[in-house]
Amino acid sequence: MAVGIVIVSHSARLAEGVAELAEQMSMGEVTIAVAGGTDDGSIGTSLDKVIAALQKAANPEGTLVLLDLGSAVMVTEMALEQLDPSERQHIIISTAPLVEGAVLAAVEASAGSTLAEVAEAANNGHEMPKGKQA
Amino acid sequence: MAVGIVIVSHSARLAEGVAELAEQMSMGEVTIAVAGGTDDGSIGTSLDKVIAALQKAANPEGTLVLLDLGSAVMVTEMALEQLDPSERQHIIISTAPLVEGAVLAAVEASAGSTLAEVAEAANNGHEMPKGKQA
Amino acid sequence: MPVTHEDILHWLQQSAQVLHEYSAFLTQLDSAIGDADHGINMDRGFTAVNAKLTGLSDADIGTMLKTVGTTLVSTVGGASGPLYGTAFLRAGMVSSGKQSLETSDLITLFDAALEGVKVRGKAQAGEKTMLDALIPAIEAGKQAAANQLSIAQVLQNMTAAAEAGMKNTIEMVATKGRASYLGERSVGHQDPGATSCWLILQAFSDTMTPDAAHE
Amino acid sequence: MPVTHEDILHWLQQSAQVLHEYSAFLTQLDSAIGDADHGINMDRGFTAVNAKLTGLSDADIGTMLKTVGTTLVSTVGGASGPLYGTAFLRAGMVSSGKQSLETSDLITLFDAALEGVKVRGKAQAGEKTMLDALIPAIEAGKQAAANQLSIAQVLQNMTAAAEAGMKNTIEMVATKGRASYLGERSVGHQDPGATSCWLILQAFSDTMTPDAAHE
Ligand SMILES: Nc1ncnc2c1ncn2[C@@H]1O[C@H](COP(=O)(O)OP(=O)(O)O)[C@@H](O)[C@H]1O
Ligand SMILES: Nc1ncnc2c1ncn2[C@@H]1O[C@H](COP(=O)(O)OP(=O)(O)O)[C@@H](O)[C@H]1O
Ligand SMILES: [Mg+2]
Ligand SMILES: [Mg+2]
Ligand SMILES: [Mg+2]
Ligand SMILES: [Mg+2]
Repeated sequence: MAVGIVIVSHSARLAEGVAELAEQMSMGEVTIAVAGGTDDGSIGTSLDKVIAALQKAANPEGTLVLLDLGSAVMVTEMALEQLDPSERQHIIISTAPLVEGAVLAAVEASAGSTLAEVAEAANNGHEMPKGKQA
Repeated sequence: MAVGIVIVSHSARLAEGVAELAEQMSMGEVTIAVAGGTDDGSIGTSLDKVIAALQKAANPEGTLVLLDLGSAVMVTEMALEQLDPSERQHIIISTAPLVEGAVLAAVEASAGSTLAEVAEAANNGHEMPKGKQA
Repeated sequence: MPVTHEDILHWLQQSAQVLHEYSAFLTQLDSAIGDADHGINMDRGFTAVNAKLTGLSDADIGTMLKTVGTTLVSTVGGASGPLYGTAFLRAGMVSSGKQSLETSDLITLFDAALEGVKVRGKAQAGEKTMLDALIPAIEAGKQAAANQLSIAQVLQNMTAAAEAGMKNTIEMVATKGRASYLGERSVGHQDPGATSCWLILQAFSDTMTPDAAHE
Repeated sequence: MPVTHEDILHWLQQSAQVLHEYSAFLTQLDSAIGDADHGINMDRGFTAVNAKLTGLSDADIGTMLKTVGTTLVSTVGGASGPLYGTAFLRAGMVSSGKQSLETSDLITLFDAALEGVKVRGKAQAGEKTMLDALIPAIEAGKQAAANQLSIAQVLQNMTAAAEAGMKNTIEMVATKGRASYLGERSVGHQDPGATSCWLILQAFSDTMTPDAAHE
């Protein structure tokens, strides 16, 4: 099994779009679960959606959580606190840029890499060439 | 007028989600135009959509273009080549991470900053605190 | 006179009402340095809390406050959800089984709430957040308690200190939350979260000072 | 015998047909090191080109190639759109007004196309892209031209060199485009863009070598 990926965003469309882009590079080999928007569909984060996404992506290899903005960290940490410590230790909250990190994480996860490797790959999203270097 | 922002993404939902998130921070003071997906609605980029978005965002203060992946640079450059050189010189293609850069660019643009300042603010998206530092 | 179970109920109802009334104001403050939703968030959260309160008339104070916490976390949708949510959850934990609170219980409760906000948001005093209302409020509360003042007076002093702290946020540079994206430009604007914190404390104080309510 | 206007028309039709036939194969190559759409992209683009060709029976070669370029750019949707689009646009510019092409015109045309791909993609030889088929093809074409070979033979040599170049991409590490996200893991897989480049050259060669077509 491949490391799972969870996308936490304040916008449902954004979360789904990131997942759609990342899935293109992982061809169904990686579970990419999304938690976007509030329960009533407005812009914000939802504890229940984050918990559900973590459960959907849960697997023995671990899960990398990518976030859009800093404030999404808090709801994600609350979700983690509701899990068993044994589950929690297989989950890393990424500091990578959301879109770029998710695409690189999906590539790395689909190659069967470890959680630590997937987390490191996501952080390479900072150096993803755009503009002059592309 | 505020510097305009154009979001170029391979996914229509992603582009709209980024715009929705950025607009929250700029309160309608900044034109944020999107070019997401291909003309037939599949995943990819569209020259026509990029040109249309550049036209929608065009204004005397200039425009910052943010992209999801490196390959979006090519279609964006082709779009720029179709503009008057006088218009083109007021447009910068950002190397910033898409989501984080767009939010910071929207904040900066809504404060009435120059194009160079908005481009610099977007690049601070690399340091947007997530995880432990949040 | 200790704070009773009914007082807590009344305080929470009063908070819901005040946050509803001030919703537009809080959102306006958030529109200057955030995403223009703090009033909407707090109103939505406390409306949900209010709806739960009727089912809690038999619960102890700890259970009530924990329910407030979980309700806020699941309904608010913004940073203030996990922050106030954790505050009420921690306050509930240290009030477990209690039907009334003495001054010392109240200080314990607020200390736990403060600790919760700090743990959740990893912020400290001076970062232009709700902490800048809450921290001086608790300091004033401890001072008042040390001076043997009545619970009503303790809460009045806390509210006054929260209000002063809230006003001090105007001159601060935000370094946490969305307002930090504005950097130096956040100066000159009052923090929405510090403002809602003051309103919630004022609701408590009003509850315990019946004559002065809506003075 | 020079390349005529009709030959170009036939080449483009033949390219559309071959890219349609190889669509699944190209997509499969792209699924290993990209996003599994190169065949879909090229098929969509050349289907649109094919539809435009009927309206171009009176146009000169330059106009035809420029139309191919703009059509690819507006329909392909992937990196190959701007890349092949710019290649055909530049090829069209240096063939403006021409009704037929001698060997030297053909070399000029390919040099312009190559320059277009380089300018657009900012890549060079050895980065595991379509350039790794195109660059050796043009070198072989120049060699064949210097040796006074027929146009059919020039194109056959170009196609053979493109095929060899395409196979060489298997051992390369991708450093441009989506395949670069795989880093070292891109080794062992043939580049889809180099493969479509070879197919398009082969279609040209087949067009100019009627007996050998679909040998
Ligand atoms: N890390 C933090 N620590 C403490 N308080 C914070 C932190 N981040 C934000 N806040 C408070 O939350 C308030 C914003 O709440 P709200 O608008 O509901 O959330 P959001 O910023 O997600 O839209 C701020 O005014 C500030 O007082
Ligand atoms: N910068 C570049 N320069 C030259 N060729 C490139 C470049 N980037 C990608 N390519 C070529 O494009 C091909 C991929 O095309 P395609 O799958 O249609 O686009 P996308 O990668 O956007 O899905 C690659 O196999 C490679 O040959
Ligand atoms: Mg807000
Ligand atoms: Mg918000
Ligand atoms: Mg592709
Ligand atoms: Mg593609």
